[in-house]
Amino acid sequence: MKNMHTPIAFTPAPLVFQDEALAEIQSMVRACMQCGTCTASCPNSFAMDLAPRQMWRMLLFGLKQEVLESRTFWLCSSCYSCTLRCPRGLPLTAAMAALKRLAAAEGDAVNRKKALFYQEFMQNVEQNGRIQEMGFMCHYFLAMHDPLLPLEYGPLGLKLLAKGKLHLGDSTQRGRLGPLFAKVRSMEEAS
Amino acid sequence: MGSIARIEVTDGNPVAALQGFCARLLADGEISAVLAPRRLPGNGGTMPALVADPEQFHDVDPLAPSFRLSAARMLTRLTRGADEGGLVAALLRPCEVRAFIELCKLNQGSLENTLLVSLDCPGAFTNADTGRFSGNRGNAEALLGFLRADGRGDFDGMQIARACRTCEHPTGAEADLSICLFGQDPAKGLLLMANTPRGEGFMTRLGLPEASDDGARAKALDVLLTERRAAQEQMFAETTAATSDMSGLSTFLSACVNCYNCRTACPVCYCKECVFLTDVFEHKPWQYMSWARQRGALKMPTDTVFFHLTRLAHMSTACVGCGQCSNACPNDVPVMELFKTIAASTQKAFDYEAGRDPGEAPPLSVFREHEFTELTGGLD
Amino acid sequence: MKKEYGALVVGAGIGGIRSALDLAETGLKVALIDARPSLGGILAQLDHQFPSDHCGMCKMLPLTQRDQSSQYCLRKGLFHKNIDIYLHTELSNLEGDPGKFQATLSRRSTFIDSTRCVSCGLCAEVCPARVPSEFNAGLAQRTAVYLPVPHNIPNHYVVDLDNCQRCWRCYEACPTKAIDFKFEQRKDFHIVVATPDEQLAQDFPLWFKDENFPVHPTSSGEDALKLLAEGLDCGLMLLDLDLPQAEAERTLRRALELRPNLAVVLLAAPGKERDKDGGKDKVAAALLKLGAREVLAKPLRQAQAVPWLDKLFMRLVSDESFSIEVGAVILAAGFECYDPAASPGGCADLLLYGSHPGVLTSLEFERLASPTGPSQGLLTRPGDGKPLRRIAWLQCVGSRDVKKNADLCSSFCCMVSIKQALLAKRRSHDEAETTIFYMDMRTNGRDYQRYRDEAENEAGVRFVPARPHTILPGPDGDILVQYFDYAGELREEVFDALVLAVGARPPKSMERLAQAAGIEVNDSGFCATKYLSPNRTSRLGVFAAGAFGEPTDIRGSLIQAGAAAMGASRMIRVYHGPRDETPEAEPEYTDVSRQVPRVLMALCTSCPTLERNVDSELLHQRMATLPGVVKVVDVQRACTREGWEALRQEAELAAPNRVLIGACLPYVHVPRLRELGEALKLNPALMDVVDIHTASFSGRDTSFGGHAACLASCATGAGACDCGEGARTNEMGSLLAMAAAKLLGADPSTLPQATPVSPQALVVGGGLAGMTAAMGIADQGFKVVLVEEAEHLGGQAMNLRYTLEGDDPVRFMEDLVEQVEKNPNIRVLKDSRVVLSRGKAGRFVTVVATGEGMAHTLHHGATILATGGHEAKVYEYGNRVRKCVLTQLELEQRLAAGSVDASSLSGVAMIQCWRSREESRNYCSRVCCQGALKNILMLKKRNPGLPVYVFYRDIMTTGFAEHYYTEARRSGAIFIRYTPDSRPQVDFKDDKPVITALDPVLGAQIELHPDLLVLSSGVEPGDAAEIADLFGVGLTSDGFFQEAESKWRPVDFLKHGIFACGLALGPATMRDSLLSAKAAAQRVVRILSEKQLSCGNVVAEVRDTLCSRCGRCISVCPYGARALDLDRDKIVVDELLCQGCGSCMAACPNSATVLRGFHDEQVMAVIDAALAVQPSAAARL
Amino acid sequence: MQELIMTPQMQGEPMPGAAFEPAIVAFVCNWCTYTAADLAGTSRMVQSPNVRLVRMMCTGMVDPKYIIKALLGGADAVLISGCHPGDCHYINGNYKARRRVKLLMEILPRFGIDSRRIKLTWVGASEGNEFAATVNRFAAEIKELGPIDTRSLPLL
Repeated sequence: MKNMHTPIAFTPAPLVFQDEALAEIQSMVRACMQCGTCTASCPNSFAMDLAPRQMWRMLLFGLKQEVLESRTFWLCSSCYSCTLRCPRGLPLTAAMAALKRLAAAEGDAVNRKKALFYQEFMQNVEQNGRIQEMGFMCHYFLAMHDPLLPLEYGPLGLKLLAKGKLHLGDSTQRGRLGPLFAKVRSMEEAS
Repeated sequence: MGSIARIEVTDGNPVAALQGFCARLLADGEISAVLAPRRLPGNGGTMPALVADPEQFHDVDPLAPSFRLSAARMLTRLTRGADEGGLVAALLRPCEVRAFIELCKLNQGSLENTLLVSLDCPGAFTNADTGRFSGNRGNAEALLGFLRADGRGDFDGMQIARACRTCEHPTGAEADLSICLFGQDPAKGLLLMANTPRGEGFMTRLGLPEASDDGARAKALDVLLTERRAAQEQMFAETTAATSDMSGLSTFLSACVNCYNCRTACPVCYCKECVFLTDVFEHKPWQYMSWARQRGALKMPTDTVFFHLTRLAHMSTACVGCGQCSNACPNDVPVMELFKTIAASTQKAFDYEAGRDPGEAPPLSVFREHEFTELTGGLD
Repeated sequence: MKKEYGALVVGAGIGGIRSALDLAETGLKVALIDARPSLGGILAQLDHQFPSDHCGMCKMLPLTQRDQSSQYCLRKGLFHKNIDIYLHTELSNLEGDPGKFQATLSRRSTFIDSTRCVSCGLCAEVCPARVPSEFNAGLAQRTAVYLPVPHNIPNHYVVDLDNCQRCWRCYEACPTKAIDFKFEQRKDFHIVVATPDEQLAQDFPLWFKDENFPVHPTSSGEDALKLLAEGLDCGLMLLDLDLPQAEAERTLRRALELRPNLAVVLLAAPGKERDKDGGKDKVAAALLKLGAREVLAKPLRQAQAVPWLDKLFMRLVSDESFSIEVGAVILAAGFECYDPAASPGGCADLLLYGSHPGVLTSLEFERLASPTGPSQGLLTRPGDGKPLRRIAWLQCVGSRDVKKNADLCSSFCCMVSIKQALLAKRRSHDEAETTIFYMDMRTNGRDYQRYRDEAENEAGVRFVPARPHTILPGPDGDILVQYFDYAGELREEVFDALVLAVGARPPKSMERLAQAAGIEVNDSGFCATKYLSPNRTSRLGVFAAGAFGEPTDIRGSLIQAGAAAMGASRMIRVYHGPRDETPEAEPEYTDVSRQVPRVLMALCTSCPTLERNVDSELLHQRMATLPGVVKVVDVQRACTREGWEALRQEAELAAPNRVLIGACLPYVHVPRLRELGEALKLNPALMDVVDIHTASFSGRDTSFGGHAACLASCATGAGACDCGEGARTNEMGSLLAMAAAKLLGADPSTLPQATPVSPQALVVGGGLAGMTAAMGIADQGFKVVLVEEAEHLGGQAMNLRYTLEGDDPVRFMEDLVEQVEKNPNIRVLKDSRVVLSRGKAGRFVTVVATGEGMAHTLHHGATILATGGHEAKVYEYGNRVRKCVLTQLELEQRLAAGSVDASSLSGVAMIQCWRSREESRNYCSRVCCQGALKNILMLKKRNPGLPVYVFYRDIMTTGFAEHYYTEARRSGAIFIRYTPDSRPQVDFKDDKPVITALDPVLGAQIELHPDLLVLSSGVEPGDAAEIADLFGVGLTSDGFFQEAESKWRPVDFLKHGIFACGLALGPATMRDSLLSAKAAAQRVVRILSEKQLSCGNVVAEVRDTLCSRCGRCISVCPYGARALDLDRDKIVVDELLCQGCGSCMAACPNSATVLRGFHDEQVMAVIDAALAVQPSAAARL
Repeated sequence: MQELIMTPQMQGEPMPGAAFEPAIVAFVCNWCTYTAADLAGTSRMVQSPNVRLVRMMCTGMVDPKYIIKALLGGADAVLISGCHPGDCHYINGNYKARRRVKLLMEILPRFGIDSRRIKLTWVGASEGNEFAATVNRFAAEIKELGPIDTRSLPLL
C-alpha cells in the first residue's frame, strides 16, 4: 500500500444506475462492513496500491475511474481465502474477477495491455488443447511490443527450463477444446 | 472581626458595669430574659439564673471565677422547638457556647432563639475551692487581682481548675457578642465585640461608645495560650502514660462507683437516660454468677470501665473540655484528663473540632463511600 | 390427586426466579422447574455484574411480607411459601388451554436422597471419574458424584449417571446411606430379549448373571408376548430388528397394550445389511414413533452392553414423570453461551480456541476471576499459570456473523467485556493492560455510555475499532494477534490471554422444549415473539421471559420476566375469575409475653458424624445448665418426617415458649418452623435452628477417627486432648448457648398490626407506558386512576408511523387508547396534574387538580410514574430553520404522509449521535439507530438507487435489530464512521446541505451534496423534577427517574409502593416501554392483591420515654422509614418501609430505638455465651 | 434458676499443658459474609474452631458497645466482616460500620488493646476461601499475639 495516505478529494456523484456492469459488482460487495479481514488474509496485499477493503469502499462510492486505475484486482491470484473468511459471506474473489473483465472490456490502453496476458493465455489453450509455455511466451512478448520484457523474464525462464517445466509443445491435444470455447462464446452473446 | 464597643467601668467595679450591660440588654424589646451567673447566698460562687426583671441584676456576677455547672444544657431547654416569646440572652463561658452549639446540632436547642454573649474566660476554681476564694465572697479587690492576672498564678493559695488551666479556647469567637477581658484593665473598662450579623444588630441598638482594639488583648491571649498549651501537652502525656494499658486504666478509674454523675454534669451527653441506667444493663442474678465464676472474682458494681469506654465512644468527638465531669465526680476520679486526652485524638482523626462551626456535621452522623480504606487494608 | 398451581415457570435462572417471585407475591402458587441440578442458571457462575460491578441479587427478594420468603443470599437458594422448586426436571408435554393446562414433567433422578444427604463430601473423595466441571466452564474437573454449585444450601450431591463408572465406591463411602442405586430391585427386573440370533440368546443371560437381572431370551416375538401374557413383571424388552418387520411391529404394539409404560429397545443390525434394502432405518423410525425408546446398534459387546443396560435400568426405576395442572406457563430457559469449539458452526481453528490455553471464552474468564473458580480468583493462565497482565477481548464471536446463522447481536457481550476489563484491572491492582477489539461498542443502556467513558478515560481500558483476523501462538506461550486498524495499517500485538466475547445461542434443549410446549421458534433458534407483544409466544397462555425470547442483559431479563409474570397473572385471573378462596387465616399464637422464658432444646443426633466427634452426654449436661433451658431432648433424624413428628410430640409434652433445634443445614428446617408454630400455637419468631453440624466437621482433623482415634494415638489418654472431641464439644456447646441466649431475649409481644391496603392504583402519565400499566392492573380486577397532563392520551408514541419490524404503531395506539377509555376499571383524568401526595405503601392519599379547577382526593395503594419523554431539541446545523434538514421523527412522519417523495430525491445524508453521548447528554438514546435504519429501508424500498450516506459513531442495534442493519447495508446505504473529534462539518450552498467529513477507510476527505440531511437528535426525559419531589423520589443527573437498583429492581423506587416505567426511566423503544410498563403493573398488583400488608419479624421500634429526639436515626435510615411526627413530637417508624437493617439501633446511643430480635441485651447475652469458656472434657472426668 | 456451670478457667496462667486458644468473636452480616462462611464451612476449608460467629442483619448494626463488651468480656480479638462497599443489601450499611470502627481504632489502642485485635474486612458472597483464609490468618495472628490482658484484671 504505497500511496495510501495522499488524501483523495473527490465528490461522489449521485449513483445513477446506468452503468449496470458496475452495479452488478457493487451488489456483490454492498453488505461489506469494512472489517478488513479480506485485506489481511490476502497473500498479495503487500503489492497492492489500494487495499481490497478500500477498493470495495471506492466501488460503493461509485468511483469507477479510480478503481480501474489501480493494480489491486489485477494482482488477485484467486486463492479464495478472502471469500472463505469474510464474515458477511460476500463473493469477493468473484468480484475481483468481474473487475478484471470490466477493466478488460471498458478499461483504457493500460488496462487492455494488462488484459493481454489473459487473452494470449486463453488463445494458446484454445489452440493447443493445453498450455504450451513456449508458444504462449512468444505470442505474449510479441503482443506486448516491448523488446526488453523477455530479458526481464530471462533468468526465470532458464530456471524453468532447467527444471523441465517449459513444455516445448506437441500437437496431440490440438483443437480438442474448440467446441468448449465455442459454447462459452455463444452463452456470452446470449446473456 | 466585626465592630468593637466599650463598656465603661465606673469607680473600678466591672461587675456593676456588666450588671448595667445586662439591664440594657433586657431593656431591648427583643430580649425577653437574660441567663447569667448569679451569686449564691451562702458559700459564694455563682449559679446561672434566668432574670426577667431589670431590677434583679444587683447580684448577677459574670466575672466570678466560679463554674459550678455548664449552663449549655439549661439554655437548650429554654430554646427548644418553636420560639414563643422573644430571644433569651445568655452570658456564657466559651466552653458553654461550644457545648450549646454541639447540642443544637443534635436538635436539642436552636441557635435562632438565643443571643449568645461569651466572656473571655480567665478560668474558674473547682467546685470544692470556689467557696474558699475570697473574691467569690464579695472581696472586690481579690476579684480585680484575679482578673488582672488573667487567672494565672495562685490566689488564696489555690489555682484555677486543671481543666481551665489546660483550656486552649479561652475566647468564645462562635458567640454573637464577646466581652473582652484579656489585656484590659478591669477597673477602667471592657471591650465588647460583635462576631455575627445578629451581634452587630444588637451592638448598634445598645448604643455603646465606639472603641478600637489596641492589640493588647491579642498579646495577652498569646501569652496565656502558650502557657495553657504547655500545660495541656503535659496533661496529655501524663494521662496517656497512666492509662497506657488496661490495668493502668482500671487503676485510673478504680475510685469510680458508677454513680454516673460525670454523665449528668456533662453538657454534651444529651441522652434523657443513659443506656447504662436502662433495662439493657439490669443484669440478672445468673449473669453475675456466671461472670464471677468466669473470672474467679468480680468487681461490683460491674460495667465501670465499660461505661467510661462507651461514653468515650459516644461523646469524645463532641467533648468541649469544660471539666464539669471531674467537677461533679464525688471521688475525684480524674475523668476530665482522660476524656480531654482521648477527645483530642478522636477529633483530630476525623478532622473535626467540637463547637467550632454550627454547619459542620458531627463525624458519626455522615458516611461517605470512599474513605478510610486503610482500615480494610486498602480494599475498597 | 394432581397438584394444582397458578403458574409453571420453566427455567430457574434469574428471569425464572424473578417471574416466580412476582407471581408468588400476589398469592399465586408457582411451580419453578429447572433442568440443571442447581438454582440460578448462568448467574450462579457470575460474581460481578455491570454497571455497578457488584453482586446484588438479594435485592430482588420481596420487601413487604418478607417472612414469606428466604431472607438470605440468593446464591444459597430460594424459599418462598408459594413456590415449589423442582430441580433436574424438564417439561415433557403441555396439553390443555389457558387457565387449565396439563403439564407433564419428567424428573431425572439424582440417585441421592436429598433428605439424608448431609453434603459431607466423602463420596466425591472416593469417586475415580474426572469430568470437566460445568460450573467452572470446563476449566476445572469434577467427579461423577459432585456438588453442582458450592453455594447452594441445602446443597446436596448429585450423581451424573452418564459419567459414572459404576464402581459403587461412593455407595459404600456414604455415612448416611443417602446414595441409592436400587441394587435390590435388580433381581425382579425381568428382561425379555426377542431375537432370532442364538449366539446373542446364549450370551445375554451369562453377561447379566453377576448383575442378577433375570433374562428371558425368546426366539420370536410371539414367545415374548406369551411371557408377558403370563403376567411376567417385565421391565425391559429388547426387540431385534432381524425379526421380520411385521412381527416386530405387532410385538411392539401388543406389548405396549399389555404394559403401557414398558421400555422397549430395538437392536438394529450393523450398517451393511441395513443399506441393502434400506428398510431397517425406516422400520426403526416407525417403531420409535410407535413408542420404542431407543435403538442400540449390534453387534453388542459385553463391556459396552452391560453398563448401558444397567444405567438404563437405574434410570427407568428412579426417574419419575408426574403431571400438574397450571393456569399459565412462563418459559424462562435462558440461553447457552456460543461454544467456539462447536463442530458445525465453530471457529476454534481460526481463534486457536481449545488448542491454546490462553484463549478463553468470556464465561471461562469470569470463572477464572471468581474466588470459587479454578484459580481461587487469581488471574493466572490455565496451563502454565502465568499471571495475566496483557489481556485482549475479541467482540462478536458467534454473533453478527451471517455465515454462522447468527445475524443477531447478543446485546450483552460488549458491556461484559468492559466489566471484565475493569475486573482484571482491579484483581491485578492496576497492573493489567486491557484492550478490547470491537466493531460497534454497543452500550445502549441508560448509564452504559458513562460506564464505558469511565473505563476508557479513568481506568485506561484501550478500545480498538478493528476485527483481528489472525491469531497465532506467540513467544513463550503468549498469543500473537494481527489486525488492520482503521487507518489501514497492519498491526501485530502480543497478549497473555485472549478472551472471546461469546454471544448467546438458544439453549441446547430448545427444540425439545419448543416441541413439548408447542411454541414456534424463529430462524435464529430463539422463541418467536412479536415486536409489539414482546413476551407472548405463538401459543396462548405460554409466555417467554428473560433472555428466552431475545438475547438481552440482566436488566432486560428482569424487566421481561416481570412483564411475563404480569401476562401470566392476568391470564390466570381472567380464566379463574377473581380469586375466590379467602387468604389462609393468619394463625393466632398464644401470647407468651407474660410467661417466664422456657426453652426446649432438641438436638438431632442422627448423623454418624455427630456421635463420633462429640461427647453428647457432656453436651446434654452442659446444655441443661443453660439459663431458661427446661428440657434437652435427642431426636433421631430431625430432617425426616418421622423425626419431625417425634420432635413435635416432645414439644407438645414440654409446652415450652421457646424452641431451639440443633441440627444440620438450618435452611431445610426454617420453613418447617411455621408448621411447628401452628401445631404448638407458638409464634415461629420464638423458635430457631442452629447449625451444629458444620462444627462437627471443621477443625483440624476432618478424618472420621474423631475422639476414638485421637484417644488411641494421643498418649495422655484422658489429658486435655485439644485436637478432636474437646474442641468440637466446646464449639457446639457455645453455638447452642449463643442461640439459647438469643432466644431468651426474643421479644414475644405481637407484631404491630398490619396496615390495610386500599385496592386502587394511581398512574401518572397517559402515554404508551402509562396506558399499558393501567390496562395491566385493571385487567386483574383493580381500580386505576390514570392522570394525564395533556388533553388526550397517547404521549410520544403517537408520533410513530411504522416500526422496523413492520408493525403498525398507529393502529396499535388507537386500539390501546380506545381500550383504556372504555375499560370500566380505569378512570381517566385528562388535562390534570398531581398537586399533593402523602402516605406510604398500601395507604397513599393524593390530590389531583383537573383543568376545570376540580380537585380529586384519591386513596390508592400504589403509584406508577410514567411521565415519559420527548425528542431532544437540537437547533444546530439549520435544524428547524432550513427546509432541507429534518430529524428522524419528522422524516418518518413525512414519508408516511407522502410529503417527502423518495423517488424525487437524489441523495440523503444522516448524522447519528447528534448531541447524544456527549457531556451535555452523556447517554445513548437507544432509539435513533433503529429509527435511522427504519427510514433507510423505507427510502430504499421506494427508490432503490437513492444514495444514502450515514455518519455514525456506533450503530446500536442490539438483539434481532442487527438483521435490519445488515439489510440496510445490503440495500446500498454507505455507513461512514466518525469520532467525536473528527465530526462531519455541515454548511449550505444554494439551500442544499454540503457535508465534508473524513472517511477513515479511504483516509480521504469526502464531500457530499445530498438534498436532504437527517439528524438523529435522541431522547430527553419529560420535566419530572416537580413530580419527583412530590412523591419523594430521586432523579438521575440527566433528569430520568433514579430507580432503586438499576439491575435488580429496575422499575421500583427506593421508597416502597412507587414504581416507574417507560421513557421516564431511560431511553426506550416502544418494546422496552411496553415491557417496563407491564413489569411495573405486576409490582403494583403485588401490593394491591394483599388485603393488608404485615411487616416483617425483624422491624425497628422506638421506646419513646428514652428518646431525646436527636434525629440521628432519621438521617441514618437508608429507606426513609423514620420521621419526626411534629404534632405528637415522637419519632415514628413506618413498619412497611423498615427493612430491619439495624443502622438506627447502632446510631442511637441509649438504645431508645430497638430492632425486634436484636435487642441490645440479646446481643450482649449472645456475646457472653460466646465467651463463656467451656470446661474441657478433663474437668468432667 | 440454674446458672451456667463454668469451672474457673484460670487464675493468671492458662491450664497447664493446654496451648493458648484465642477466643475470637466475629460480627458477620447475614447476607454476603454469612454466605461465605457457610460456603467455607460446607466445602471443608479448615477453620480454626475458636471463632464464634454472631450473625447481625448488617455490619451497619454493629454498635461500638458490642465491640467493647466483647473485648472486656474476655474476647482476645473481634472481627467485623461485611459485604464489599456497594454490595450491601441495605445500600450503605458497610460505610457506617467503617466509621464506627475508625472511631474505636482511635480510642481502644490508647488503652493498650493492640489495634490488631480489631479487624474490619469485606468478604463477598462467593469468597468462601477468602473468608476461611481471613479467619485462619487472624486466629494465628492473635494466637501469636497472646491472650488479652483484660481477662485477668478484676474489672469489667
